[in-house]
Amino acid sequence: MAFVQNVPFLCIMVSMVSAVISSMVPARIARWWTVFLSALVAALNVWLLTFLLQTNESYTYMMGHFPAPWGNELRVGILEALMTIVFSITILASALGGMDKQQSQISRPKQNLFSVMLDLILAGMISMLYTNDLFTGYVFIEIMTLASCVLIMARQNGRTMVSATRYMIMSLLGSGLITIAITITYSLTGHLLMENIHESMAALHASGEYEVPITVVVGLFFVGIGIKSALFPFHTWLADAYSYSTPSASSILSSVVSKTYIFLLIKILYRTIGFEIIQENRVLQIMFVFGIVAMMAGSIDAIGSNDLRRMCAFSSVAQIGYIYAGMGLKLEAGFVAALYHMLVHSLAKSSMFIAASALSDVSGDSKRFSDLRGAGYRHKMAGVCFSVSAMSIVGIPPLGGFISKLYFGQAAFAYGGAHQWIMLLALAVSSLLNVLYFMRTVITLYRPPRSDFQLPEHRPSRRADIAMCMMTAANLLAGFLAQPIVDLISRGLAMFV
Amino acid sequence: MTNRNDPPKNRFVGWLMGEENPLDDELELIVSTSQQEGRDVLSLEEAERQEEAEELRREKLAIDEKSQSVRIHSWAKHQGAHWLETLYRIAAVVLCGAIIFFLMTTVVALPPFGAENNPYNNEVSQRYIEQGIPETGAVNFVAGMILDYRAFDTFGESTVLFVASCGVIFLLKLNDHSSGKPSRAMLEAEYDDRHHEPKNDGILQFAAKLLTPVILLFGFYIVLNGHLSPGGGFSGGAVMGAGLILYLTAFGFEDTRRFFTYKMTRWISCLPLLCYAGMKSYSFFTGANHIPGGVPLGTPGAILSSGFILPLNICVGFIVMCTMYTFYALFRKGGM
Amino acid sequence: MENFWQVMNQHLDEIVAVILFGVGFTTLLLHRNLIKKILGLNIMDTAVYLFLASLGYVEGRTAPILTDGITSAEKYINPVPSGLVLTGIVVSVSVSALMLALTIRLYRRYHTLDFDQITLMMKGEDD
Amino acid sequence: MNAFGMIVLVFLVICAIATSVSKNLLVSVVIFMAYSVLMSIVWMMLESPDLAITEAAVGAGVTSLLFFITLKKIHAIRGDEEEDHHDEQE
Repeated sequence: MAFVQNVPFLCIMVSMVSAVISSMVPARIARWWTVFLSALVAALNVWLLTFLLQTNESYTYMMGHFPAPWGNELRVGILEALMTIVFSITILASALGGMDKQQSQISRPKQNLFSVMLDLILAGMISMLYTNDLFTGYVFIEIMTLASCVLIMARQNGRTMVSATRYMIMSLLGSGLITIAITITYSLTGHLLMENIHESMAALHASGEYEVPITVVVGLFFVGIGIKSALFPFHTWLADAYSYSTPSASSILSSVVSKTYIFLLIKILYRTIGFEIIQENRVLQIMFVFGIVAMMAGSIDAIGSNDLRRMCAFSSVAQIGYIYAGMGLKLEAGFVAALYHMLVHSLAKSSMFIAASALSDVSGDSKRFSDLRGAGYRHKMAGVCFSVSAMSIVGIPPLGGFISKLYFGQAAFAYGGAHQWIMLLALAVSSLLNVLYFMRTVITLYRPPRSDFQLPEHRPSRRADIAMCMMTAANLLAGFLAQPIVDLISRGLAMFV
Repeated sequence: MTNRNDPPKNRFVGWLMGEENPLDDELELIVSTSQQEGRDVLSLEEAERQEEAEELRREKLAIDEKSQSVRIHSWAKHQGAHWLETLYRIAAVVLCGAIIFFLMTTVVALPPFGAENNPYNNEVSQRYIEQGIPETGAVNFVAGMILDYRAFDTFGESTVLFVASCGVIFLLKLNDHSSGKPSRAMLEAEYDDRHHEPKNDGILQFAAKLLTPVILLFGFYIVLNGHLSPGGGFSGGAVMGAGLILYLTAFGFEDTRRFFTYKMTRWISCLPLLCYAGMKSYSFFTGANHIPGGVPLGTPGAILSSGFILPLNICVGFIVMCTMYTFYALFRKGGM
Repeated sequence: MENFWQVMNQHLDEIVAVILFGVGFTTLLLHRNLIKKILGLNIMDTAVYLFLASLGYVEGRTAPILTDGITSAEKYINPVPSGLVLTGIVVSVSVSALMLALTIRLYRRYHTLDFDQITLMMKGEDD
Repeated sequence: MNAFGMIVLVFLVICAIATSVSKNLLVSVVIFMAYSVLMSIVWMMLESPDLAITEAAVGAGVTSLLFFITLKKIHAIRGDEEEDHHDEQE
């Protein structure tokens, strides 16, 4: 066994241990350690990815001395490594970009606990991406949920605490449903490891037994993870949570936490239950409908909001709708498009949230559109980064968002039938709505300020600038390198089964 | 197009330009001109008074606005959105009904309860039982399973406790002043605590004196015998935590503070977690790389047996004990 | 009717677990009082664990602790569900502790436990 | 399943519903405590002593303690002394 194959295990353990140590050290060290840690994780995973590309096969990693159906396992493939790289870079940028804000918004003795939570989110993210065991997935879902609750309420005012409570209530409903789904799966198959469940499920499917329970399991997983990742009718916790928490929290929540949940769902659907069973299942149709509705409703809510970060939050709802609609197409192409969209959106949203907080800083700490006029001139970098990310989400050609929409369209064409037209129509309308609200934002940012506007005192944050630039560059890169990335994703997905 | 209403196109352009309400600017304009006039004409004294009045007016306006919004909300609650709430309730009931219905149909279709040949009584559980003693050395198969076969889950579980304790500290811990003196909030909490909690209650103190050692001993017994009998780190730790809580309730913070300061509890809960992580990292790493672990398993049934399970149980026990005590102390007073 | 009783008898624990889950779920969704919500949450969790634990039970076997030196899988119940439920119980106590801490903070700020009222009051205040 | 088991299960459901509908929070929490104890009996009958001991210590013990102290903090349990007159403000 090559040493590089230990990378996932090392990443998980190092981030967990550093979470524990961070709770005992001064806040400044903990903050920089988080940044360093996420960079380290990204670098190690790049190493792992090159190794995997050479060998071109996935492998399993035993957590302990016992092989597959008995012990816990990690499973390492191209797709997981790619996702880990992107998400850890996102965490790096969010931790760096929100660092100055963190210092001013969180009371001093508790700042290192914030870094602890970031480390734990990193650990939970890596474990959920790499795990090969349903129950481990559940445990780390809980860790992520608790840690994100603390992230939301880190800035302790009334709104963040109320939204944290709402977030907890919704998430715990979701966890309850997921546990029941795991229980039923266990009672049908007698396994908790994904590959073994898949074998038993295939046998059950072939014999035609337990048809109702399997459908219910798929439905419960979908609803449970849908609640956690803020799919449309379950998104009520999201707006306040994203718009009032500190910028690193909202950036990480929207671009890492919800995406990791969705990746776990893809893993469950694609690898655990099995793609052939999923394709015959009704639940995916429902998922498609939910996705389409979310695309519309999120955009409409975004148009109706007068608050920059709230608008970004609702835009996230719409983008999560894209991902679910792509998965609901029941095609490999749809899953590829959804995964690529996840990557691009997480890059764009994190830079957008950081830029939004920088823009509101130069407008007297207000997020309202009427105060944001001319903010693009006052903070040029943030204005440019925000506009580029907005263009990416809207789908302006060379950028990533355009390409993901293209792939969604292609997948819909490949599916044919009524789905094709519904998907295309939804894509068109939703893009139009996206154009509307982002155009409004960009125009506002570059309008001359009101006559009585006085430039408020503020300290520009060099770190936030670096983070924004990094994410915008990554976003551009994801657009230019779209073909290789999509190739990687399809290779990873082929390895997945 | 009448003059009275803005033509919709304008309003749209206005929205696009980032104005929430097209009338906003006009209103502001009026206010600012009146201020301008006042400043120009009046003398210094008058201007001051004017400003004061202005300040008052603004405050009043703010209060009005606030009460206005509260009133609007309460109106929305009582009349406007009443049907919305009814709708929510109906939807919730329907959702619950649907979930129960689906689960019932599923449950009834599942393999029957308690039968021997159910799919989950397969080679997995068979190996846990039949190979459990030679492979883990634990007589309690559940302990062997959670602390050796599926140890990664259990490590995650201890981390959940750690996250929760950090979250509770984040929410409820009152900050010390940087100068080392207790802050106002802390003094108030202290007063509140003294006022509401039992103080020098003879019966309670006698009972606590009698019971606390027994409870702690019992909890530690459960922890130490985790691999031999039912129980283990979690239950034993909770029992020990309960014993400490009883002592705290009877004798107050003055007594417990001699040993359980905030720093101390943090150390007692973090160090075992680190030990846990170290031990498990060792066994994960050796296991995955097919290096023999080299931990002696001992004689099954003896207290010093089953490799890492005993030290792991002790670690977990301390983590759980400290976490429970931390929860209670923070809930009660926001400090130790 | 006979069929019904047979089904009931075969799945009694599971059915009770589903009923409890329903009770907990309804409490969590419908009660406005935060403490009640947390109680409902706990009931919901324990219901799921009852369901899970009932999977392990096999008629006529004993607890999975070595007795009389017999190491045959025929003698003991399935230890897997017990292990999973142990994990679950700890997760649920951590979650309720965090939720209760949130409740205390919200009460200190708004002097009420009614979550709807708290939401309204929150909307009334500025940032 | 024997008669005793059935009775315990029925009581479990009754306790859950009573916890949900009772008007007084303190009563709810006490019933919830009873519910936890019953649950640990059920687990004992399902031959899982590990779970029974954990539920008795954690569910009936520590969780209920946390509920009680919370109720005390939010003044849902009133002592026989005078009303508290200083509310902690953020």
